[in-house]
Amino acid sequence: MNFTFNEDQLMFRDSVRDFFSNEVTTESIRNRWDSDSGRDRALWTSMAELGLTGLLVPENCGGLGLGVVDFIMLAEECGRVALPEPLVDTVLLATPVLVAAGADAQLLQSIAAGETVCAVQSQADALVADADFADKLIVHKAGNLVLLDAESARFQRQDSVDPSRRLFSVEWADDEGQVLAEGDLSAELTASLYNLGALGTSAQLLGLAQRMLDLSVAYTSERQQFGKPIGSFQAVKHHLANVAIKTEFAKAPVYRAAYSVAEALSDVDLHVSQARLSAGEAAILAAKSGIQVHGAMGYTWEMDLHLFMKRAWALNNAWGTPGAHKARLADTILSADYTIGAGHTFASASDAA
Amino acid sequence: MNFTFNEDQLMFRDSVRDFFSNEVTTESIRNRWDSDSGRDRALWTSMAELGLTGLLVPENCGGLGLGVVDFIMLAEECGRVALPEPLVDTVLLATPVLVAAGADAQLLQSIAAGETVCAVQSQADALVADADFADKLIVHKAGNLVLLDAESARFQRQDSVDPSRRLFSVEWADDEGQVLAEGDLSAELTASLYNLGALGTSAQLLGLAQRMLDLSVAYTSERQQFGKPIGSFQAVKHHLANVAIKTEFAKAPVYRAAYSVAEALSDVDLHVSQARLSAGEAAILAAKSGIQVHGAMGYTWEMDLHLFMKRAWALNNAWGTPGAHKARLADTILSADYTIGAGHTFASASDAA
Amino acid sequence: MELAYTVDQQAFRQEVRSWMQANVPAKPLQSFDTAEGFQQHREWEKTMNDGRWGMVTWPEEFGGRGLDLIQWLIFEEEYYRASAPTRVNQNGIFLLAPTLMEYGSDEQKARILPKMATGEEVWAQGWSEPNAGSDMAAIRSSAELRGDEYIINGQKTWSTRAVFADWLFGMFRTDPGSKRHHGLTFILVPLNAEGITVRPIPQLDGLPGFAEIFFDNVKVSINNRLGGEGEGWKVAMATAGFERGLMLRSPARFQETARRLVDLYRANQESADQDPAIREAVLSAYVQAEAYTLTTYQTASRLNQGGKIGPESSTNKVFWSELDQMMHSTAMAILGARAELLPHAPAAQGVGHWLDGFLFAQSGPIYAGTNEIQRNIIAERMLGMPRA
Amino acid sequence: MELAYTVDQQAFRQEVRSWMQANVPAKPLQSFDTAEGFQQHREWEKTMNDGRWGMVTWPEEFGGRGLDLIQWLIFEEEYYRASAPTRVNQNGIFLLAPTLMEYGSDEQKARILPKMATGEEVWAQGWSEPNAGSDMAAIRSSAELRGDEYIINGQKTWSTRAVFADWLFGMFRTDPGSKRHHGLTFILVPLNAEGITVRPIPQLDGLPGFAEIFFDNVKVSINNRLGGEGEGWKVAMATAGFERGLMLRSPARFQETARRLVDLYRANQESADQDPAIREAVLSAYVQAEAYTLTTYQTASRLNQGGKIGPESSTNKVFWSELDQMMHSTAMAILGARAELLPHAPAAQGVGHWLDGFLFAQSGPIYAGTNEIQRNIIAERMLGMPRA
Repeated sequence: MNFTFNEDQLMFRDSVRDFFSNEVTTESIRNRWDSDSGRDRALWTSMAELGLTGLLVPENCGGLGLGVVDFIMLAEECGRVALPEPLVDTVLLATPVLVAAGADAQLLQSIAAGETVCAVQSQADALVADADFADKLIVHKAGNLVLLDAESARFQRQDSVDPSRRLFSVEWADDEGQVLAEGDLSAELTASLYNLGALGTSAQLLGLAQRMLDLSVAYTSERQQFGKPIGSFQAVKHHLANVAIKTEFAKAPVYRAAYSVAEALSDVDLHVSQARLSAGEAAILAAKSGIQVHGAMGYTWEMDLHLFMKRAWALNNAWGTPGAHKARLADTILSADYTIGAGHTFASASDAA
Repeated sequence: MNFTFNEDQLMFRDSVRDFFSNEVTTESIRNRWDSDSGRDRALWTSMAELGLTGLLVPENCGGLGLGVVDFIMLAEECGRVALPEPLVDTVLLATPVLVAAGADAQLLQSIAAGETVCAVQSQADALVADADFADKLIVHKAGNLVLLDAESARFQRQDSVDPSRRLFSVEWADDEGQVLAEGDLSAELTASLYNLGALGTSAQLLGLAQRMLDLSVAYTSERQQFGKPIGSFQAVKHHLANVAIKTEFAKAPVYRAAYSVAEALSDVDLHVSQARLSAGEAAILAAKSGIQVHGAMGYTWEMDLHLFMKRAWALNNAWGTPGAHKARLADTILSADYTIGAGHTFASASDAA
Repeated sequence: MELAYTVDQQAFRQEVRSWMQANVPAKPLQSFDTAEGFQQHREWEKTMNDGRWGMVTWPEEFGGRGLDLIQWLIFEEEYYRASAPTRVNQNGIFLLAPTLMEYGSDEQKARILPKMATGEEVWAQGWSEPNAGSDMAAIRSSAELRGDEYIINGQKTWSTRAVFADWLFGMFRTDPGSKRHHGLTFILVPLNAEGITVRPIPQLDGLPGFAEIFFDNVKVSINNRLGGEGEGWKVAMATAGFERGLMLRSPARFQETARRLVDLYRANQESADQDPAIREAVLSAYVQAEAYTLTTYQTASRLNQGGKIGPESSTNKVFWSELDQMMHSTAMAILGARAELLPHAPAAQGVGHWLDGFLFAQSGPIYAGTNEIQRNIIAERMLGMPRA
Repeated sequence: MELAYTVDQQAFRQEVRSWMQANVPAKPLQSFDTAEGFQQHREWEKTMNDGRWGMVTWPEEFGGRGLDLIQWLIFEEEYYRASAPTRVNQNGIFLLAPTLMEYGSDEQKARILPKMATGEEVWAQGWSEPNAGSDMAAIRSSAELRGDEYIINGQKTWSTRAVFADWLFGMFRTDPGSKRHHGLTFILVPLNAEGITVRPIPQLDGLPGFAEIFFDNVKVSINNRLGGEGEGWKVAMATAGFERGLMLRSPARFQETARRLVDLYRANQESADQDPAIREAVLSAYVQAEAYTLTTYQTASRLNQGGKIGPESSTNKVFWSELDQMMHSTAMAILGARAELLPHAPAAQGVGHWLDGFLFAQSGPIYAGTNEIQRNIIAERMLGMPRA
């Protein structure tokens, strides 16, 4: 039992944070809004050079051969900067599923090399984020998991409240695409994909919560009203203390869910849904309290806060709504067969060990 | 359309408030805890002399012949002082039901004269408050509404968290009691009784909320910490402002419910449940915030706050839990046949007029 | 207490309903934060005024009907029931007009109110300044009286409607040595005056719902002063009370939102019931919207009998703004993955207006004095708690 | 990251479980706020110590097992799982002992810890004073050093367990000219010393869970000073950190409450589901209890590797106390009309313990520094926001 990240993981997190803080500024995000693709291919290449795109690609395919736990804090960093590019989708969602489906080495190599960007459809929702920027799409059809060349699909843009989100409805001819998995394997991989999607979303929501908290602390420490910084008022302090509490207590559930996904524990569904609910609540509260303590400034387009609020609002319904995750959680913990209480938190991990 | 009380009603309210503030002090309530009956018969006589016990008794039976709307603010005052005696049960619950069931004039006269105290059983719950202090009990048996002499029943005391509450399970022989109503009339009066019970509870919860708010404002304005009154801290202010808001917006629903009961409107169930939910939320929040701003003092037996908190906790589950009232409300407003929205608030009143 | 409408009140409701049915545009107008939409809304105000529906509580001489507050509430119910357009001149008709009625000269009333009623002159408000958001007493923009003109310099911000409006009302510091709420004067400023620069501020939805306004030696006739010099705070406080209070946020708006929310819930009940918080919120939305309505009728009844509006304007503001935010958040939760879609997105399938409403609802707890300020006011003025 | 228990840890769990099964009294003890109950709990502490389970993290020389925090968490899980009695000496073992380990002399440790472990000496705390509740720096009770004795005068209040306890630890002002957190000294006081008067304070349930303590020229040996003279604040802050933090509120307690709440909900689901807020709260209780557990394991892992506890002790305190209050309120809502019944009421039918828990839960957000104070600490020390 050791619930800490190792030195390598922490260092990788720090270096990615540094990289993002230089390369994914809010100014650069705003610039993307006016561009056609809304995405930065050069940044993708840089991320590949850092080893990010191939993080979960096996070493013999040119990747780092690392795991979900190694990536989870990096997904959090993607949330922290509201990264527009689909790094989480490509690395955390597509790669493990492609590996499990026995996709060919060339594809995995090209992901690691930063040449292939993936977009992934959730079974819970028809629209696909970043379908037009991606080279390959993982989609669902008639119970099968299908790998589709982006070129062979037709996209219809579906504008989101978040100007950085690029959502599309996708159509393709029946004879297009390669069946990745069918039957039981498809069901298994689809379930796995759903957990990966929800986990990646959780980590991003956690990063978003922290970023909104940071922005709110910074703003209220500067902004003067009634002759002093508004952050010195107890009402403002308590708003942000509440965000800090919710965020602090969302971290461990997200990291644990990453572990459970990585180890394919029997309780993985439960753990992912818990993480998703905790992180979503933290991000939604961070948005609500953030705009409130920013006052009218928080309601403007010019202030950066809304970049993160809108992403949080969007992601909180992605890869399963909170309701869907509550229902899944309830199915387990209210079942007569399932034991909860003291000593049971790590039961499935310990049973598997 | 005129949503105000008239001068007479306001004056009556003021005089009862004065009376209670002298006669129903927290000290007098604490004294009752150690007495056998826990009740003050002399106070009951004084209340009768003020006309309170006969307020809803027809004039030809020695009462004031007033209505539910005339009594509603007085029920609120009963809550404000946490009156231990069953004035609300006798006046607002028992009297109208006895009148509607055609009870004999002598009984009504003796209620007006303060000679007969009534206790009333809710169809939702078996225990009867004040059964031992009462002379007459209105109870339910086999679908009938039964009037029972207290002497002919056996009581088992059921201690409540509120030391002023006297709850009993009641048993009586089959041949005891007088059937007040059976069949359709019994069903109708039982339904009516439930609304009257919930309405009286709502008004008392409203009074309790206001009293706890008053106590909390007074305490925090006096109590010094960190060199100033704790009521000058924004966190304390906002706690109590929240109570004030919830309480302000619970008043009109309670008064409207009284009107709807008095007029036997088709929407009376809905209106009573709304009032009950609003008043209950106000009282529960007033208790929670009240103890919090009192700090450790609020947790003591010696401070008066707990007299009102405990009454609020108890009453919030009496005459239907919040859940039961939510369910009743949902049945109506979620039904395809029922119209809500702008202009519909007073529809049943206007249709009836 | 009589909670049934009179025959006259019911007849009045029918009259409003018929007119609305005949006149409310079938197709929703564009947002009044666009130039075209603003013009459409201005025309709608004219249509309303033609029917003498602009502001039914105004005296007849200014285009009103001299009706009481209960009738106004009935009017509003029918207005929202008909999904009529949001009032582009709400700064004027709901905020400035009541102040004018109380503090304006006959000349000012006659000059200003009729053009306000027709929508010929749309009003923006000029309360906040860069360092005086919720703290209005920190105002620094100055007005210096020279002869019969004020010379205005300084800057206002968060001025709603100012991008396309014609006039602005606000407070300016006329006594340069004064502090806080002393030495301020309430002045009306034509936005086409020389020396004025309006810089639009795009809001959450990208549209310029408010603006910064820069004043560079702007000359304004003394006839545009409302109340006496140095009385600005007193005059403005009346307006602030109106804004927070009864007039601006009629219950009908929240009742209609609650109704639509109940409909949305029923239409999506299976998925919505996965999250028990949704059903809880839907039921609470109904209860709260009703409570707001009932409380408003109670206040209106009291005011009709000569009562005055008190600190309850602060409880109102907190209540409706947080209710509105809660209702729209609940709608977002029900819509799930569709919630983020802009109204024009094909997959939004006609529910995108909830997103617009959700974004707008975010401003409720902030503007017209943040809810933190309102809670201070409730604690100090209504409950009498000690000041900090 | 390795979230499975080792074989040794699993074996340890089994060992605890077996011992608890064999030793936990079948019948719940009386409340330790009664004389009989206090004695029963004291005996239980002795039984625990006999099995060397008193405080498994203590060094063996003081009756512990020298185990790490993960093992302590496992121990606690089994302790709560077995519904073992609440620790009557928690002021001693969880608050004073860690401080003693850090600041106590060898003589003090040897003298105090073993008797604490056996329950022979039960400890009360003496933090608050009538005008120094959450503001500990306002302490006025004085201790004057004369020769090798302190002469203590003044008053403490809200002293938990003091009615039946043997010793008290607290802070006293040793420098009469000092202000705020300067000039305070941490002193241990035998409650049977001459000049001490203990006045019980009945709490919400009527039992004297705490007391006022009056000191009238009470003489205490200098050997009972913890840390140096004037270092009281520093020493106490360590204790306050423990109190708010990891040690006192082990996750197991809240997990077991969440488990019982889920059971209660399932047993009453039909009526409970009338109120969607109940299901929402039950699910949230589980999620939050798990989050608290996971976060605690994370902190324990960090501390095992040499980390220090930081301002997260304040986030912990707010989190568990509000969770505990929410869970008990939810149980009350599920119980409905039965909720108000005292445990001995026949109609309570064995659910009355929820009421006891509900009353106790009310104290959580108040004691050990109100949650308002904790939120200030979080904002200022963890987030770095400006002080008032």
